[in-house]
This record gives sequence, structure tokens and C-alpha cells, in this order.
Amino acid sequence: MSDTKTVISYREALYQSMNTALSESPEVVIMGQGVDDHKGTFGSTSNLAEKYGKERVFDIPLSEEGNTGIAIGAALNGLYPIQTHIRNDFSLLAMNQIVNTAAKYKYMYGGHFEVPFLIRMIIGRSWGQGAQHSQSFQSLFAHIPGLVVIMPSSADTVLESYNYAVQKYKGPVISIEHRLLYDYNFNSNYNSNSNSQFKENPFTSRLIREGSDITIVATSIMVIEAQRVSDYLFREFKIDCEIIDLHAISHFNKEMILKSVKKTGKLIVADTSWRAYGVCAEISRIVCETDPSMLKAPVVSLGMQPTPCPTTKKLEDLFYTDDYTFTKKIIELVKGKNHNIPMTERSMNEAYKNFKGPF
Amino acid sequence: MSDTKTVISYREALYQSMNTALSESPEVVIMGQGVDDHKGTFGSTSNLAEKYGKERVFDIPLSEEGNTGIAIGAALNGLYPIQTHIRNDFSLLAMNQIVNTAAKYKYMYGGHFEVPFLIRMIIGRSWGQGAQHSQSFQSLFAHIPGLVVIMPSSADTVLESYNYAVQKYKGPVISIEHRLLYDYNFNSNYNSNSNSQFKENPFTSRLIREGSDITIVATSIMVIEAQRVSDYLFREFKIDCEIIDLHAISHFNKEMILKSVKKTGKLIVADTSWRAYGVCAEISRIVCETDPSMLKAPVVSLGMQPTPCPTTKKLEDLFYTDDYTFTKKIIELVKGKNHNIPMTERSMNEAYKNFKGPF
Amino acid sequence: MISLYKNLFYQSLRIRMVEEKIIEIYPSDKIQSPVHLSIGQEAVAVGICNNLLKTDLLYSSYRSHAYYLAKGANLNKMFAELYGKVTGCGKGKAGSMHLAEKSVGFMGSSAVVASTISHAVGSALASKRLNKNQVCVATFGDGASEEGSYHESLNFASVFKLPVLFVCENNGLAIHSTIDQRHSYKIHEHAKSYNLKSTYIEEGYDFMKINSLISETINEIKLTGLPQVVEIKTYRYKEHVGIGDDHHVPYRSSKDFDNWKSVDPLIQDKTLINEFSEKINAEIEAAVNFAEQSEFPADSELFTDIY
Amino acid sequence: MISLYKNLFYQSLRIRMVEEKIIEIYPSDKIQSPVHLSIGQEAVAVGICNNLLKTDLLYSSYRSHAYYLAKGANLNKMFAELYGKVTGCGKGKAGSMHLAEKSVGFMGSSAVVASTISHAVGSALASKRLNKNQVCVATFGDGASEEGSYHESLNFASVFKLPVLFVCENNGLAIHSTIDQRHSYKIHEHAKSYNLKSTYIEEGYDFMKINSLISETINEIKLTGLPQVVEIKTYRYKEHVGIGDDHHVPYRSSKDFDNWKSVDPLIQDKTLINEFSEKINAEIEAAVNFAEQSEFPADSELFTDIY
Ligand SMILES: Cc1ncc(C[n+]2csc(CCOP(=O)(O)OP(=O)(O)O)c2C)c(N)n1
Ligand SMILES: Cc1ncc(C[n+]2csc(CCOP(=O)(O)OP(=O)(O)O)c2C)c(N)n1
Ligand SMILES: [Mg+2]
Ligand SMILES: [Mg+2]
Repeated sequence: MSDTKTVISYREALYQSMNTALSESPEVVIMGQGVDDHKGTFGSTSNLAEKYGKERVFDIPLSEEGNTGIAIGAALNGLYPIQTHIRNDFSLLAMNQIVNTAAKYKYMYGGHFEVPFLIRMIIGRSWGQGAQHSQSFQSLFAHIPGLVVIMPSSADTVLESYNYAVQKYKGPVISIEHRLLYDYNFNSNYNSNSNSQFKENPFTSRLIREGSDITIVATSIMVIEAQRVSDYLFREFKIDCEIIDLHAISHFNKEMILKSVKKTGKLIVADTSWRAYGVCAEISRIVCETDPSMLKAPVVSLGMQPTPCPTTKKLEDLFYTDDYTFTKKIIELVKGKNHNIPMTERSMNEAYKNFKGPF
Repeated sequence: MSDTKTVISYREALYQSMNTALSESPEVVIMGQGVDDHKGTFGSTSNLAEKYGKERVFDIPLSEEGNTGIAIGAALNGLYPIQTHIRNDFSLLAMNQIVNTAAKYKYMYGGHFEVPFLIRMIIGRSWGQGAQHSQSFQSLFAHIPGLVVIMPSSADTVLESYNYAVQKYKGPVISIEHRLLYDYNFNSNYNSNSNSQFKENPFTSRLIREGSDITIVATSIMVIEAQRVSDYLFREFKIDCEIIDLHAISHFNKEMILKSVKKTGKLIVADTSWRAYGVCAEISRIVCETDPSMLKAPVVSLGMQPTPCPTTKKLEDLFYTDDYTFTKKIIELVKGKNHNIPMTERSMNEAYKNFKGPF
Repeated sequence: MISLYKNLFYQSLRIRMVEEKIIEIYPSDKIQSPVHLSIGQEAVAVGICNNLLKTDLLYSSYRSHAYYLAKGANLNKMFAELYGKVTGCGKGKAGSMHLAEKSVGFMGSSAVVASTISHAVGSALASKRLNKNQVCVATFGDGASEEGSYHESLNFASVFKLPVLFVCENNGLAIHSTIDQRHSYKIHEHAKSYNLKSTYIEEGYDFMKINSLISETINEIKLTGLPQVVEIKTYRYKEHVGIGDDHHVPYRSSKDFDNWKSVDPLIQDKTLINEFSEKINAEIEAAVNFAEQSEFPADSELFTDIY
Repeated sequence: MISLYKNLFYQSLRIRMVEEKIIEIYPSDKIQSPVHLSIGQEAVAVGICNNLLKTDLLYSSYRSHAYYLAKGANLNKMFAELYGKVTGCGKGKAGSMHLAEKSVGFMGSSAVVASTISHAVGSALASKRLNKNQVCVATFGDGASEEGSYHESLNFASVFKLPVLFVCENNGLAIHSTIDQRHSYKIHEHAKSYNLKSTYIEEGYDFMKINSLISETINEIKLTGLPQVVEIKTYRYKEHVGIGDDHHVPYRSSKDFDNWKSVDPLIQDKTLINEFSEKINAEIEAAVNFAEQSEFPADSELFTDIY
């Protein structure tokens, strides 16, 4: 095993996985609104139509329900379709096909059919996206048996999951990507480390930081925030956070979470969506059904405020969790409310500050 | 306050609420597939078209997304539409309108618009409904700020909620009714007891049985099952269950639940849907975020097995919770696994046994 | 060699007799799943499927018994499925509303109206991309054409020039709702606005006529690779779901019913009925027997085939 | 009295100048929300709204600045909204994509393509049931007509005979995708299959022509109570979202652009531009000022107006 590390952006990882899918698997087609235009789904499908032909990478009409049914029918007859929704919000129009047919195709007919396909859905944040361009529906999909729901938080989780989905997995996979991750750079071991367990089993969670004081379960971009906050807390106050990247919202590693919470006794869940009936709820259920006494303090959950997303920046900043709150909650959980640690109101992270829409 | 009790069926309560809506509120229309036919939405809208005219009670095309948008537009211009989905499953086709527009109309435009309407959705169980006629999407809707989501479990919760929704509430209400409740008879205090707190505040939970040994939080038909099981356990073994009818899936009474769990230390949640990202998850979150130490034992959740619903009775019986399991779980929680209480495999409840589809 | 007429008659009669058997069995509660009978509509399924190869893919709705049989799937497995047995085509998990049989190209039947129309389009896309030379068929009711995905499917198939045959079985009803309450358009006229060829047959009881039109249509689709729509007027004899008659309910006229029956070969052609009944009955008895004798799925089957 | 031409010109120019002001302000990042400009398409909004009463209800898409203004909503409140201020028409919660103003019957503008078309149908249903004598208008793009709910909306409006005007602003593009990649149908032809009247105007820059057709159409709708469709060809000058030009990208030809500009009154009629610019500028400056001076919503606003 070589230890050569490469640095690639999330966008490059997406592009690589799309490129690999097309080059390695002749049955792959990428069908989505604008996948062949000059913006190429925020750069993740750029020039692939030119490279592989418009028969394999093509634009489709604005017909989400129909298009999803078409992907399912195509999958049933030998293609591997990759679909894209440039906003997660639009996937609601395809909910019937995703939930009533894709998720059930294999089971409902007694195991005789398979529907292998990938739906990429993008979630956003910041810069006035407003109520209809800011939603994050992982818990809706993960409630439904039959769907694999993932939220890649890094270049390698993209590469592992997408390559596996296309090459090995035979059912529908829903992947929710965060637009603000696209410009992040990541250390990637994917190509050097050919034996990674996650290549064979990507639909699970990752322990990405070991620590003893508190367990942070995070999804998507909140994993990055968790890392930044944890680094800061360790550097400044020797608070040692354990971070689990939940990744597989429908198939997360329960044992990993339970083991961690047993060790730390403290749990904070940071997700990109609303908290009610969301990721924190599900993690709480797992803990409560196993042994609630492992919790030595109340659980804290971070997510969107229980409102539609307002457009104005002033309110939008309150709508989302900032890392000041994240930091504060961790300190309070670990050190108690009277912790005496000086906290200055810290700014939002760089990505949100520098990001300028529209996207 | 008179204490005259009347006995009415769930179906009659539905019918009464529809009739009251039409007679008291000239802006009400009932628009739904088959609402004016001789079966009248399982009897809940029978003859209303004849009584109030086909301008007010009318059939509509098979166009769930469009129809929901039409209801929203109608609500914005002065009507109060009542829509029906004879299966909850079909509402997925309307998800975009429900989540992206109805739930956000008031907020997104700064509070200047209101969308008062009621969507009735029916869930089923038993008799080979299969994968696409058996789903129960309360948690999907309740995840979304802006929606009131209720699951009436009795005649009075129907009357309280629907009359209030139509006469007082100004936003979208989603009500999930259980088909197998339609034939149940209930004691009704609605007409005699004119001061019920629930007439003024129906979108909350109800403590329907006080007890000290365990807290049961139940939804929809599981409330009936909880009552039957609790009566049995008290009669036979003096196990004393407290039952909370969650009712308002989006607006349940947290304090009521926390108070009860603090008292009993034991919690069992019985819901009509899948457990992952479902009602038990959300209740667990509330407990965990408040004080997990109130739990003296692991939480138990009952719901559908994590599979699509199989059609054959043999597997369907395993897919749903039966009251044998319900009873057993309670005894184990209260008395411990080595409880020595003799348990015979009890049959499914009468409704499921006697129910013959198709519906 | 048996004549075309006799062959199509035989197939149609077989479907009717199978469904009449279901009616007979139903009160016993051995079939615990909602059934949507095709009685009166058999000629449509037979006229279509007679022109399809096993490799041509067909998708239908919950009203699918006729298609299952006409496409050549196994009768034993059908009764076993209705009985909820593990030997059924869907291992008992499917029931009446979700019959399918991959080996004969019967690809699915959904209980959500219109939801399989787009599947046929997608399969045609795959056929074209992978040069499989299949025709893919979507059959659906008049009600289904009201769903948005019907519009989306027609448009996609036409823009992408896909070999799809859309067949609307227009029985004039969606449950109890008549078509004039629901449609502003004529199905076969509306379809033309998507720049595709569309035809209409009034005599949905006439399997010969349907067969010959579909034969021509399929040939054209194979030749041109372009989608077409066929609308066929037909008549549902039984109630929407279940086994009862419901002409006593005033939502439709029993005069229409009488007219339809008076031209229905499966009622009128007593000679052929007599000729074929015995053989068909024997096959049905054997299938029912097979179903009765079969096992229910093991408990563990609840958790298989999800992912 | 000012002539009709001058009046419509003034309104169109005002919209264009407002959007040009947005372009000017945008780099400052004071407007933090995606803007979909109507530059090039103003005549459509003006030609429609000139024929509507305040009580007639209009729904549009995220590309709604033009409709907001043409329908008579307040310019101060618009800039304040773009600035995210509490004095905005949506208290800052709406932003560019969700302008609306109840008092003038501008009922909503959604960022989900096609999602408001059915709202107009529903409002027309209410109008009919409650005898309000309103016309309800849905405006939407060519891309929106691909969504299933468009089909559902046309059908419903026609079956129920509702006073709805559907106006498709056909700019030939959905983001960067050209119409021939997406449409098998001609919008105004397809609409006719729903048994409703449908017309087409090629000259989407010509507010006089649009105005006169819409005037006739609205009169007919008020008279008959029946829905109609109007398709208007138009041209989007700017990129789909944002303030840039993108004719350097080869997804569309700059020759078309040049042709369009050569007939665009808002470019060609220098006399009127000169006559009106000052007045309009003053109004815009005042509005920007109003926006600048206004307050952001209080934190507590986050939690109001949900239920
Ligand atoms: C999306 C959806 N909406 C409503 C229903 C309820 N439903 C079942 S069958 C049916 C009528 C369908 O009519 P049609 O498409 O003409 O088929 P037919 O039953 O006449 O063969 C309806 C409304 C459903 N199953 N799916
Ligand atoms: C349901 C949905 N699908 C996709 C999108 C992404 N999107 C935003 S605008 C647009 C193009 C719409 O084109 P058209 O309806 O012609 O309107 P135009 O922008 O040309 O005015 C698309 C695809 C969306 N907002 N909503
Ligand atoms: Mg029909
Ligand atoms: Mg356009």
C-alpha cells in the first residue's frame, strides 16, 4: 500500500466518478437537466457529453416524475442511469417514482427485478436561496425501506460510494451532495489505497476523528464544520471530540455510534436539515432502544431552525447553525454550563462568507 | 355541562365533520376522487353532493400534483377546499405542492397570504394491500415546518380537529385517517361537552389513560390497540399503563410526554409506520434532548418491519405489530425479561381478523 | 394449424375463464388481495400481446391479469401468487396488483395509476441505446392519461424518438367516475399534438381488429423506431375492484352493458366456447390445485430482496 | 392624456431600468439572492397586466420582477425586498424569487418551475364558485410546460370551464437548454387538444400587439368564463440567473440577439427613452434609497408566520 496522498476537490471527485462510470461501464448514461451544458452541473459533468457522446450524457425535459420513471424503466432494461437534481427541492416531484416504485421494485415482485441507478441531488446554503432552494430531504428518503441514502462529505466518500454504486450495487441509490463542498479540497487516498474497506462497503459510517470527551455525529458539510470546531477545541482547550461521519443515512453504522457514545457519554448530532423527524431523532432512537443510560448528559442536536428558510441574510444566518453555536454547545456539554471558557462570537466559516451565488 | 354520552363511529364522525363544514361554512368545497360516488369515500362523504350540490362536492381528475395546486389556489382566493386521497401512498404525487408551496406560502411571502385547507389521507392495513397501498407518511410531512399533521384516533379527535381546521385554522392541515378505524364505535362527548379544551386547541396530544408503570405513546389505530392491551394487562396483572394519544404528529405535547416518562421511567412508542426516522425517533429525540436519565430502561418502538409491505397474509402478519408482541414488550419492560407471566400467543385483533377487502 | 381467430379466441376465453374462477374462489377468502378484473377487456390484451416477442417489454396497471396471461406467463404461478404462496410469480409478495414475469417480458404492474407508463419509455430508451431492437409497451386506463406523467412520457418518447407503444384501454371509467367528468381531450387526438402517430379503435371486443391494427403498429414502430399511441374503447363488466357486478348502481347504464355483451365473441360464439372450455378448465383446475398445494413463504422471506 | 403606446412604453422601460439598476447594484452584494432578469421580456408582462384589474389574480415564476411591477406593486417594497429588508413586500423573507403583493392581485412567484400554474386554476375555481368575476392568470416559461402539472392544469381548467388565462413566455430556453431538445409539441397547438382556445404571437417585443391580443382574450374569458392559452415568443437578453451576458457561450446565437434588439422599442425608440428616463431614474433612486435606509427584520421574525 502506497501512502502517496493526492489532494482533490469534491467537484473533481464527482467529475472523476462520473468519468469512471462512463469509461468503465458501457451501460451508464447521465441524464439530467443541463448535464451537457457549459456549466456541467457545477463542473461535475463538464465536457462529458463531448467525450462520451450525447447518447450517453444528455439533457432531459423538465419532467421530474416522468424522468425518474424513465430512469427506472431504463435500469430495468440494462442501462445504469445517473440522474441529477440541481436542487434537492425538485426531487419532491419525483417522490412517487422514488418511493412507490424504485424502492419497491425488487421486493414487490418477489426479487425478480433490480433497479440499479443513482440519483444525485444537490443541497445548498447561503446567499438567499430561500424557502424552496434550501431543503435537505435525507430523512424523508431514509424512512423508506429499499432506498440507499448517502451524503458524501469528502472526495473519498464520493469516489468510494459512486464507483461502488455503479459497478457493484444493484438498487437505487440517492446521494445528497452539498453545493458548498464542491470547492473544498480533500486529501484523497482513494487511488493509492486500493484495499480500503470502504471500497467494498461504502454505504456505512466513518469514524474520522477519535476522541474521548464527546461524540459528534455529523452529516455532509456538517462533518467539515465538526472537524474545524474539533481542531479548534483541541488546540485551545484540549477538548477531545470523536467525530463520526454518518454518511449512509439509511445504513449508518449503529455499532460505531453506540460504541462511541458508550465511551464518551455525550452526544451531539449536526445535520443539514430540520431536527424534527430528522437525523438526530433517528440517532436518539438507536441510543434509546439500546441503552439510554449510556448518555451522561442530554443530547444536543444542531440543524436548521424549525422554519422555512428565509431569504434575507440577516435571518438566514440565524436559520443555520453557525460554528459559534456548535463550539459553545460542545464546551457546555463537556465542561458544563459554567465552564468559564471565554468565547468570542466567531464568524461564520469561510465558505459561507465567501460564497457568492447564484448557483 | 351535560354528561350525556353518545356513541358514534369514526365514519359517522367524519361524515358529521364534513357535513358541518359544508353547512356552517359556505366557502367549503370537498374535491376529491370519488367523493360524490355511491361509496362516498368509505361513507364519509356519502350523499353530500346531493345535499349541497355538485358545485361544492365534486369529483376531480387523477392529477394529484395539479389538484393540490388547485386547492392551494382556491384557498388563496377564498374557498376552503377539503381534499381526499383514498390512499396515503398517492399523496407522494402531491408532495411538491404540499411541501414546496402549501407549507411555505405564509412564511415565504412575509405573512401576507394564507392557505387554509384540509387534506384527508387514508392509510390501510391487512388483506393484501401490498407495498403501494399500505404506507403511512406522517413523519415525512411532520418533518416540514408549516404543516399541521394529525392522525385522529377516535370520533372526538376527528370532530375536534376537523371542525377547528375548517372554522378557525388558517393554514394547511394534513390528516391521516386509518381505514380500519372507520367501523369502530366511540363514546363521544363532542356535542355534550361544549367546553372541551380540545375544541379550542385540537392540534395537540391527549392523555387517555393514566397509569404509573409505563408510558405508551401511540398514534392512530395503535391508540386503540394500546387501550385494549392496557385494559388486559391491568385486569390480569395489575400492570398500569399510561397512554398518550400523540394525535398531532407535528405539534404534539412534549411536556405531557416528558412528564409521563419522568413518572414511569419506561417508554414504548407504537406507530403505524416504519420506525427509522419515524415517530419513535422523534419522541426519543425529545426525551434525549431534555434528560435521558428519565429513562429507566431502553425504549421500545413498535411499527412496521423495515421492509416494503408484502401482500401475502402470512408475511403481512409479521410485517405489522400484533397485540401479542405489544403485550409482551410491555410486560418485559415493566417486569423485566424474567417476568414469569404466562403468555399465550394471542390472536390479532378482531378488526384485522374480520376485515375483508377490497376497500 | 389453428386459425388466427381461434387462437385469439382461445386466449381471450382462457383469460375470462381464469377470472371467472377467481370470482368463484374469492368468497372463500383464499385470495386475500384486491382484484381488478379484466372481464370485458380481454381482447385488448390478447390483440396486443399476440404481436409481441418475449423480448418486447410490457408494463401495465393493477388491472393486469389479462396481460400476464396474454404475454405468456405461467398460470400456475399466477394462481399461486393470488393465493400468497411462495411458488407465485412474486413469491406471494406481489398479489393480484403486482403480477410480473421477467422471462416473458411482462415487466411490472403498479397499483399507483399511471406510474408504469414512464417505465416503458425508459425501457425503450435502453432498447435504443443498447440496440436491443425491442418494442416497449405501456398499457393504462383512460384515467391514467390524466396524470402529469402521461404528458411527460409522451413528450419524452417523442423528443427522443423511442420505440414505445402506448395503449390506452379506455373503458370510460376511473372507479365510478365517467370520462366526461374528467377529460377535456380525446385521448387519440391529444396524443397527436406530441408529433406522434395515434390511432383509435372503437370495437374493443374485437380481438381480430385489434390484433391487425397492433400488428401494423408494431411493425411501424420496429421500422421507424418512433412511438405511437393507440386508444381502444372497451368495457369493464365488473365493479372496479372486487368480483361483483354493479350495474344496479346508477353510475353507468346497463343498456351499454347489454349492447357490449351482444357483440362480445366470448359470449356469443357458443361453438368455440364449447370447443375450448374443457381444455381450459382442466388447465385452470390444475393451476388452482398447484396453488392450493403450494407452501406459503417462510417467515424469513419477509426480510429478503429489499436491497 | 398619454397615449396607449406611450403608457405601455413607459411601463416597459421602467421595468428594464429597474433591472438595469439591479445589475448595477449587484456586484456590491447588497442584493444577496439569485435574480432572474426579464430584460428583453418586459413587453409580455406589460401587455398582459395592462388588461387586468387589481382584483384579477396573477401568478408567475421566479422570473417575476416584470410582473410585480406591471401588476402595479410598489417599487420601494421591491427594492427593499431585494435588499432583504423588513419593509420589503415579503418582509425580506421572499427575496427576488418570491415577489408577491396581495393588494394588487400579484399572488405568488415560485422557484419551483410550473408550480404556480395550478394555483391560477384553483383561484379561478374559487372565482367561479364565489361569483367574483375575476380572471386568473398563470404566466410561465416554455420549460414549465414540460411539467406534468401543466397538462393537469389545462385539463382541469377546461373540464371545469374556469376563467383562467395561461400565458407561456416562450423564450426558447430553459436555463441553457433549447426548446427543440425538450419539446415534441408546439405549445399553442398542443393546448388546443384540451378543447380550449389558444393563440400565438411571434412578436414578443411588441407590447402594443400583445396588449391588443390580451385585451381581446381577457374580454372573451370574462364573457365566456372559459380558459384560454396564449403563447408569446420572446427573448431573454441576459444569462438565466444572475446579471451577466452570456452570448459568448455557444448555446445560443448572438445573431438572434442582434435581430431581437433591432426591433426592440426599448432600444430603438430613443426619443421616448429620453423623454422618460429622468422621471424613471428618480423613482428608482428613491426606491433604492428607501431600501438602503430600511431596517433588516428583527431576529424574532425568523419564527413568525409559519402556522
Ligand atoms: C395515483 C393514483 N391515484 C388514485 C388511485 C386510486 N385509483 C385506483 S384505480 C383508479 C381508476 C383508474 O382508472 P383508469 O386509469 O381508467 O383504469 P381502469 O381502472 O379503468 O382500468 C383510481 C382513481 C391510484 N391507485 N393511484
Ligand atoms: C421543478 C424544477 N425543476 C428544475 C428547476 C431548475 N430550473 C430553474 S429555472 C429552469 C428553466 C425553466 O425554463 P422556463 O420554464 O422556460 O422559464 P425561463 O427561465 O425561460 O423563464 C430550470 C430547469 C426548477 N427550478 N424547478
Ligand atoms: Mg378506465
Ligand atoms: Mg424559457
